[in-house]
Amino acid sequence: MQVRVLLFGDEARKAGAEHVVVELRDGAVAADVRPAVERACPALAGSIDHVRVARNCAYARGDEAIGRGDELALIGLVSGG
Amino acid sequence: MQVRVLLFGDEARKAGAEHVVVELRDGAVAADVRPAVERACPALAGSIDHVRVARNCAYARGDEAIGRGDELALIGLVSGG
Amino acid sequence: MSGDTTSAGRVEVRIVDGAIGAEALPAVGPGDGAVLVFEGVVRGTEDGRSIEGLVYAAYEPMAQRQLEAIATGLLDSLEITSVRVVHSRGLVPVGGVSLRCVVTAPHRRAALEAMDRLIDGLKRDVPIWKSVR
Amino acid sequence: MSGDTTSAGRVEVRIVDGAIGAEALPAVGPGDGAVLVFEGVVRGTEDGRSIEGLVYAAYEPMAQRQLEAIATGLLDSLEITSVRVVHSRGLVPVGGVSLRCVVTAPHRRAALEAMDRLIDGLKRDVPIWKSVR
Repeated sequence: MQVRVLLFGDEARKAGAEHVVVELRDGAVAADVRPAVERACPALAGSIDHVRVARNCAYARGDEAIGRGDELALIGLVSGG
Repeated sequence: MQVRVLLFGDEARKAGAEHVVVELRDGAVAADVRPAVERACPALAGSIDHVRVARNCAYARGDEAIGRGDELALIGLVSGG
Repeated sequence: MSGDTTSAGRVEVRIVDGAIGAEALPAVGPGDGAVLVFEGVVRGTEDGRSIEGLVYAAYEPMAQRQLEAIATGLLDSLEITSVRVVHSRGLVPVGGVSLRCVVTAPHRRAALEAMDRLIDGLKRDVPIWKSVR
Repeated sequence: MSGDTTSAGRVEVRIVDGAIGAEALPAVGPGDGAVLVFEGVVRGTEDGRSIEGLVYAAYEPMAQRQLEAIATGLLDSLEITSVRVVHSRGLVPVGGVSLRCVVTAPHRRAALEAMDRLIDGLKRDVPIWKSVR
């Protein structure tokens, strides 16, 4: 399935985009998202190990199943306050 | 020498007065103030062991010398805030 | 886990345009003895050089949800009675307030503890990013 | 030890009649990133029974001096930039503010630490007494 992953902050700057579309197998889990982003966007390869995956506006555990309609995002180091 | 000792809170209530005049020997130190107050005001006897002595608006060490013009006070449990 | 039913009216989270203006403190209940307000102010320098201000960008639906979850967690675990968080989006000039947090509680200790954890949580988990202008 | 020469303008202590009204926050300097405000509010009950308010009495010259000494000590030992303390004398009705403390600092941690120590010091060492009305 094709899923859109939102990008912010450093990740958006490096990718030059506010989202990236990635290919995930059916039955994919949250831990599959980062590798899929690295494949889809080589500019991010190697720099997103520390980045967290959010699914539907909450941080996702690695084993959390990804569904077709989910809103996914990569959340790097935040700096609000 | 005769010295006035200001009273507040519980101590003032117990003594029924906002100050008490005590007799101190020349060369007296702050540690002499409480016993002198207990002698001058029996209503306070036995209830001011925990009370601190202030001299000129600062807490006094026990060995601090008391002079004739000093402003003395007993400071019991405070409850501001 | 959401705590939504118990925290209604006790959690308020807003993300607003630009610097945060003055506002009335929350009404205190008869059991509230402590109101603690934290304001984050944009400093004049960032990494040693002068700046005009900071621009904040948020992943807003998630930022809102995360802040509500942090606040609800604090209400569930500490003796506090309400949490308000207001955070800026967009440009906040130097000297402007970019974050205001208000905690009410019966006693100050829980309010201070909650404020510390609230700001910690915000700085660690809430998807808001600043950039220098 | 007094720190008076270094703390001038950075310490402000006032004892005022009745409940403390709203007031402008202190001006922040370009290095200040945190403003922390604590308000102590008179609760509706004391030892379980309803009250009209609290009446505060102070040994004022000493209370003023002690608060200044506590504030100066905090400025000397923590990375904070100003301390303001306002305390009521006389009757403060339920819901009224009897204490307002404001600390400014470059960063929040020092401000929170200072606030905790300031209120601790006040409650332990400052000659102010409340009685129930």
